[in-house]
Amino acid sequence: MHGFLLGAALFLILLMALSLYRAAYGPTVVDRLVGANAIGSKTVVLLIIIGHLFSREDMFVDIALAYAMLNFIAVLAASRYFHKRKGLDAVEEEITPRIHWD
Amino acid sequence: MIWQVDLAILALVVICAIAAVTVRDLLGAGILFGAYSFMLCLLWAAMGAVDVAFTEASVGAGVSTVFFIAAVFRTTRRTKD
Amino acid sequence: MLVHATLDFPGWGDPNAPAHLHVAPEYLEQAYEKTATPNVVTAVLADYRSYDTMFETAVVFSAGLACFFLLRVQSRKKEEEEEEDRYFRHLATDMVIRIRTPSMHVPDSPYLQQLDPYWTPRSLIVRAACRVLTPFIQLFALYVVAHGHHSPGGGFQGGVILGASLILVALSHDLRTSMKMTPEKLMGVLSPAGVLIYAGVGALCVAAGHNFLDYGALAEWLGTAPEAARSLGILFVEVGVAVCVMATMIIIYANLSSAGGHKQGL
Amino acid sequence: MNQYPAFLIIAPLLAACLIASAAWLRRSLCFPIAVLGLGTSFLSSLGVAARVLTDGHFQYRMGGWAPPLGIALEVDYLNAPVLVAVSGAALVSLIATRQIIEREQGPKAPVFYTLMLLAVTGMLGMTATGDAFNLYVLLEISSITGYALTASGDRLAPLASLRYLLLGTIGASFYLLGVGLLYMMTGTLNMADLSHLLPALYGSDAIFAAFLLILCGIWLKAALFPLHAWLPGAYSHASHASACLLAPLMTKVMIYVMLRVMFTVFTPAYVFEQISLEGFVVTLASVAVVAGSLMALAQRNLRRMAVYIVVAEVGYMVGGAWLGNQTAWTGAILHLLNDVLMTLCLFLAIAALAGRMETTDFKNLKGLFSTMPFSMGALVLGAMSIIGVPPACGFFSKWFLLKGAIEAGRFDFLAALLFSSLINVVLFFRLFECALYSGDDHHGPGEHGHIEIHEAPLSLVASLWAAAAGILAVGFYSGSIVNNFIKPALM
Amino acid sequence: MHEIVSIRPLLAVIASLAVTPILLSARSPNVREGWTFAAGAVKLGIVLSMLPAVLGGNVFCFALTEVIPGIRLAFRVDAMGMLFALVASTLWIVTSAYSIGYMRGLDEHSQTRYFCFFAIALSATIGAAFAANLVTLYMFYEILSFATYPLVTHHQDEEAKISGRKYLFFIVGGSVVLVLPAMIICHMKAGTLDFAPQGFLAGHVTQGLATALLLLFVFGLAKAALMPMHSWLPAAMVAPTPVSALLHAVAVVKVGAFSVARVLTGVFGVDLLAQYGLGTLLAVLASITILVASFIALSQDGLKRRLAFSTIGQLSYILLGVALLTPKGITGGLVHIAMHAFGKITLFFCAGAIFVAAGIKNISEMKGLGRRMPITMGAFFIGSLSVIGLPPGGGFISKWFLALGALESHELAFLCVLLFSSFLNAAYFLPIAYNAFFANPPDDAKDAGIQEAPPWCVAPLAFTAMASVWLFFNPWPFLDLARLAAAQVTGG
Amino acid sequence: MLDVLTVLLTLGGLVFFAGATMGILRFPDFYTRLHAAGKLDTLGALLTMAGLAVYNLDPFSMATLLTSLKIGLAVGFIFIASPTATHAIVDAGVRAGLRPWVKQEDEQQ
Amino acid sequence: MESITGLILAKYNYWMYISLMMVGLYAMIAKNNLVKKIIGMNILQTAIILFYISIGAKKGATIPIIMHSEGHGHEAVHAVQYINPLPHVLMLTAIVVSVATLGVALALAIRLYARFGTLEEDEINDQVREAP
Amino acid sequence: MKPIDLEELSTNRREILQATQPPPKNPYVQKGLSLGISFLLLFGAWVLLSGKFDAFHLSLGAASSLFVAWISRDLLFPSGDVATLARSMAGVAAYTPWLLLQIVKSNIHVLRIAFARNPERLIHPHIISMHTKLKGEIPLVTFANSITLTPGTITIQVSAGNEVRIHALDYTTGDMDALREMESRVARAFGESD
Repeated sequence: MHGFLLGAALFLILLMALSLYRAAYGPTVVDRLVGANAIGSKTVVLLIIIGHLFSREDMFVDIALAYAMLNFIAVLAASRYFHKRKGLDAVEEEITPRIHWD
Repeated sequence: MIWQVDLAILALVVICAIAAVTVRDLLGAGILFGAYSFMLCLLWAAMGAVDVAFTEASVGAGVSTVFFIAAVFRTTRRTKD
Repeated sequence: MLVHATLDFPGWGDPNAPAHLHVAPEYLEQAYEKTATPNVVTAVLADYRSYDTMFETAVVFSAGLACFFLLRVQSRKKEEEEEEDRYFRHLATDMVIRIRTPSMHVPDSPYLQQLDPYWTPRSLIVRAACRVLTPFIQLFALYVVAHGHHSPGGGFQGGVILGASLILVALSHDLRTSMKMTPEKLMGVLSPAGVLIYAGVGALCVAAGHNFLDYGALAEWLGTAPEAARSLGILFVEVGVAVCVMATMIIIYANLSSAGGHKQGL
Repeated sequence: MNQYPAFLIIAPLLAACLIASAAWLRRSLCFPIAVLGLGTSFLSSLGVAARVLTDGHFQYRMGGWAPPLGIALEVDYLNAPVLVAVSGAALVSLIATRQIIEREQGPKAPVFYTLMLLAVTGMLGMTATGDAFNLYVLLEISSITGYALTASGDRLAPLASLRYLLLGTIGASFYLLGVGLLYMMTGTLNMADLSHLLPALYGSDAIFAAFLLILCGIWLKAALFPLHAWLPGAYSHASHASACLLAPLMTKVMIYVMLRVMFTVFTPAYVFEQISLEGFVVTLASVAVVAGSLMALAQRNLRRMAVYIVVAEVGYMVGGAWLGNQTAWTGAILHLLNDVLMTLCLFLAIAALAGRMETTDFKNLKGLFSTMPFSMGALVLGAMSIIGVPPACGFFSKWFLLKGAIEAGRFDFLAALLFSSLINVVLFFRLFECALYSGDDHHGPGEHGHIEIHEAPLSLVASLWAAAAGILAVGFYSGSIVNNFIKPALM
Repeated sequence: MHEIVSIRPLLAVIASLAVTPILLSARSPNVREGWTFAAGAVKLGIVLSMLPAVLGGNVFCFALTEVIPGIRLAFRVDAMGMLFALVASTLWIVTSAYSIGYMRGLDEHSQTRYFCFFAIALSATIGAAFAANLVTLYMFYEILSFATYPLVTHHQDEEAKISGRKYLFFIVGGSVVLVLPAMIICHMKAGTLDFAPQGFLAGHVTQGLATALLLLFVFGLAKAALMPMHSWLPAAMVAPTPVSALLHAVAVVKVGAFSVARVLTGVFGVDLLAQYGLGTLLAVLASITILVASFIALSQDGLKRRLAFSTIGQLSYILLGVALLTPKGITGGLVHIAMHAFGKITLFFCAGAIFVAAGIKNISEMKGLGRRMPITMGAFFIGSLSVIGLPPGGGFISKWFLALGALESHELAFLCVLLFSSFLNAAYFLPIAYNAFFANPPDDAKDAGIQEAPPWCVAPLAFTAMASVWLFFNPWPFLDLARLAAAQVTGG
Repeated sequence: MLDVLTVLLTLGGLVFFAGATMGILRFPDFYTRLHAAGKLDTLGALLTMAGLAVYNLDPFSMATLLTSLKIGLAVGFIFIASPTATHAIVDAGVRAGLRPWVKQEDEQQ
Repeated sequence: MESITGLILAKYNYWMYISLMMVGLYAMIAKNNLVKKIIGMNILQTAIILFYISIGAKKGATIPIIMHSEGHGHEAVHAVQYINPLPHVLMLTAIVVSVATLGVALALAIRLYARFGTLEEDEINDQVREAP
Repeated sequence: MKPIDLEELSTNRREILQATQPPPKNPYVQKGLSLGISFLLLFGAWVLLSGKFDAFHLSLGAASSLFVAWISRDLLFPSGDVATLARSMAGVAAYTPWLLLQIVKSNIHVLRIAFARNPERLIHPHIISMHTKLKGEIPLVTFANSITLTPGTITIQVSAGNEVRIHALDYTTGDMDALREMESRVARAFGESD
């Protein structure tokens, strides 16, 4: 069983690597976001598998739980970006109102 | 510690780091940085450092990526390199 | 040079590396006995090396302060009197009203909602989902703080999650809404208060006649054994850390996302 | 039980927190609390020094844990005077810059006080701690607050501050990495414990790498010459209030840390016998001294000039520490203390002058001796000390440094020191020339022409003179400082 | 010889720091100058109070704090220091009086600053005179350098600026680059820096090192204006005349010469110098300076510049005297400090008075001036006599002893130098006085209104001229002190 | 018995994960990729975690039951959060102005 | 040959931290964009965290949370069974510090952008040079 | 400055409706009830998380739950309608298995596409929009998320007038009938079917 879980973990890591390809080379930013999101969801599972591999899953579940909750904040923040800034390319320039401190 | 997992994730971490610094879009860099911290979390977990993994999880996913995106939002995505 | 030095390292994961033989065994073998805290990391963090951790909290506090200091735009007298276009939505009629007014006279009415110049609607789905999730995240954060002794986690992680949950509110609703929940003033007080709780516990120990941060001193006052007192002491300082970290994360986010204006967030 | 060491460090921290809370209630409370905090700290440091004088080295165990397990504050002959100097200088600079802070920061003044106090907390903690990792945390406190403080200045300050941040982080990371290597090889983080465990490992490359990394990190933070890139911008664009706090203290504390690492963690036996870097480092220090002086000479602005003088002074201390004999070490330590005072005096004077004019360009300084005699007087004293004129304290440390250089046979360092003294003369007399001459009319306003004395605020001038008096006092008593603190420290 | 521990040396030094009220009373010149006089009187009083004991062969000691382990800031009043202090404190009062006349006469600016630094300079001078060790000496030497800088550049014009820079470069540069290392080496070798009557370096150094140290000291103490390091002195002539007077006669150059003498006797010791033949070396250097300076002086037209080169030459007499290493020679050298002081200050006062009254700076314009300003030019004549070394000027005494010293050491070459240079001195001074009295003035209308300078100017110069003469007949305090000092340093 | 269940569930989950990744890599545009990523992943996580929860129950006790329930809680979270995140991303894509990929023939229609 | 392979395999964590560090340093030094530099700074810090955690790793050991039964009885703890907790403690602190630094750095970057309208260092330098 | 897009503004009509709803009859009771339910729910979650049943941890849990319930009283159950809440919970419980089945079924469909040799041949992305009768916020969100979870369809936007825009992967997944069924089930679960 240990071996099976290890194999599963390695397989998931392989999948993460493939998702990372999308995150790194995604033609648009939202593609990257998709990749990152996919990596995040695999991370949760992987954490629990690692917990099993250590035979201390009760300790790792908390981390996984935290991940399940927080992973989505980052994605949300990135998507919020597009609510206020249009454009997919980095050349977009919608000047923020300048604030002067002094 | 589980060295197989560890080794595999280490490779990913390095790739992710390189990707994060080379991508020509700061928002993308921020997102990749988030992914980078996911992997770090896994790495710490694989090495048995649960508390560190927890911290990395909460910080990486919860705040530092958000900070990055907020900062990019307030500045610009444009970058020359 | 680093590569060269690496050749001298003990092998990775070698149980007989010097790092594992000197202090670490003592921590592992004594921590539970002396502090009644099975999570050795927490025990070491908040008791053996609690002095470090206090300053770690202070680092967080100063970072929040630094962000506030660098970015916060505080309305000065002149600015307050300057007239500016402001948008309000009348909730009953769903009409947008433009009011030209100095900021000191911004109408504050339950029937009007102030909009930012860059206002965009929040997605209904996101908002509802976050509304349901947020309390559970917060509860989880508190759980993490309280159970730092037994499982991974502790004040810092809990504080960050707590802060993240409030950031989530800001993301899904509006910075202004979340600032109503967590007013700047309150956060500004809580952030140092966290450090104060930590240092205050330490000072209590001094008052009890022991060294700074020697929680064993609290045993008499709490009426427990020294080990339990240490465990409780750890809990107290973890609460301090959590309070400080939560407040600071919110301060940093609010300032970063609104570039100090506290009006329109991400 | 003696709780002074704890109060020494905790008082500013508590005060900082109280200010941050009180700021939302009553602004007027903030300054008194800050003074109270630093005052307590200063008094405690005096108490600590007194105890060191009677009992010698002693330890304060945080949390009651014995050192290799817990963290202990170690107070000995070396850091007791540094503690006094740091807390005293911080107190003076806080009182001095109150008006500047209130004027420049307006409603954010309490935040500024808080940051100042936290920075001081970090520096005091770094000086007192006996734990290598704890030092890193404290270093980060003072750095982060330092970044914020330097960012509050003119329009280029944020840029300078960001550069400072990036380089500072590299420095701190190097330090951390070095400590990690040490931990890996020995299994402990306590400095005293390390010094016991390290001799068995002196041949190891990893230890050597650790030493180099720690040194590089410290030098980056201390702005030794080729690594000084952040300093000029950071201190010349920062607000005067922050420059007055940071310039005298930050680099000095880092030099102290270097001494600590060289003497306590690694023993001189390792530093000077096992590895032979001293030739290189002293050359580097000589270059730093010369380059700093020359760059100072190239400036046309008083503040920028002072900043480069700081760079040169760092070279003095590093060189002195690496000459490798008792005399030179004495000189380095004494110069560290003196430099706190000298730089404090210099920057306070600059702040006083800058309060009355737009920039501190030389051309703006005309006739200042007449309009601001007290500030200029103190500036002259500071300058004398930097040049090395007895009885100002700078002379005596220079004496030891020179003597150490001769004893070590390092005539390049000797020449660099003498050269820089000469350059300092030129620097300051160029300045005094400007300030002495009223400029347009050669014979001035004459005997009965009225010259309005237009001094800086009283608190600033008073603090300035306190610093100047400190220079003289330390100068007069440098013999007893050497006898009572530095000699036992080097035993 | 008793060592009397007394605070009086310190009081003497800080007496002139009573100038602080000067700053506060900047608004009313009379009060300000009252303070100056009061401080001068107090100082002179303190110095005089120590005189009898010192003449009795006693030494006053006072130690301040320990600044470097083993080295204290300490004062030690022996005969040599007393001699110099006496000269300085006496002449300060006179110069102050003269300054008042001069400054008011020209309505100079920043007089408060002037008096302030003047007082500091005096303090430093006394301190140097009483210094018990090299560090203390160095300290006061440096303070003096910096305190005189504002005086030198008092005029604040371009010329003053340049001269000021030159002054600083030589004085401070010399002391920092040459003296400081030399001191450190001495400390390393001998372990102490306290002046000992017969020097403390003996037995600690080799000949080569001793020579190197000697050269470092002699050139480093550039105030002594030994030849290659002299060029600041003529440049410093831009200063107001009382300052020049102070510089030349009392404070700066004399401190240089005094310091050299002190170093030669207190650090090296006569025996050591004699043993390594260093005295001769120094004497040769001094002789060269004397002759060259005298020749240059001949060719100068500006009165003050001529005086300046004269000073360079005269200072070297002092050095020469000490370098002869015989009791008589040393006596002569030391007495020359006093005699030259009185003579040269008279000359400078005269130059200043002429400038105040007639606005003339150049010698060629002074023909016939003696008729309009008889007192001034008379005093000038007396001063010249003293400096040349002709009776009834006080300078004769010192020259006499110098000559005796040269004879005593069997160095006839130096005797020749003395005589020849005296001749040169006469050649560049006497024509001035002669022309002033006997040449016909150019018939320009412009100097028709010339008359004597204000009394504040004239009185001091008359006083110093008379003092010069009086010293010829009655040189007792100075001569006794010098003899005593010479006896102490030669161990006789 | 439990082990078999575990293996089956986990394998199923892994298949879905694999499908998600393939989808992310192979689908032509952002929206279609999101179909794969957002939901295949969710189901994959559900199955895998269910498998692990079952595995965890093996030496049955109160503690392991609680742990398994916690895993269930995590799944619940994922089930609320994942579609929301997917929606947020697609919203971002639309607002960013990304045009959906349309098949050639569909375009012609 | 075998020893070299062994060397590489036995210490691959250490090699990896070095390469991560180089990536971070490269980004901090060679990149022109300030936010990129900040990312590089963070990568540098994580490299060091990786190093520390690698120190703490121990073969065949479990996470440093003492396995204990309910109640207060517990069996003797054998240190060999548990991973070294100290590096974890240190790195918790280091992570906190790096977040704090990140916050301050980003705040500075925002201010710079508000002032100069760009995040490219060379463009900022140009502006500074034009109007000092 | 960009003027405000009025079209976007009107999408938030729902929020407006809520804000302008008449205040509940007895606000204190309502609030108290809402708080109580929140507290119970959270405390249950705490027990699940904590797994420790000694008095100390339970009291900590009670305090935490109370605290969270207090600070997020506006978030969880703003209405505080107990009966509706209980009914919808039961409804959701009944709805979930069906949803899971749907998810698995359609997931397999997408899986086939993903592993197909040429996925582009099999898909026909298009956007459909449908009008929904659902009124409450929670049901709407449940519906939207269910659509999203059923692969092949993603909710893009729920706009004013209950218009749901959906991105469908191909024609089979974007089947209107299936969506209608889902809608009615959601409506039933939340008691909105009439």
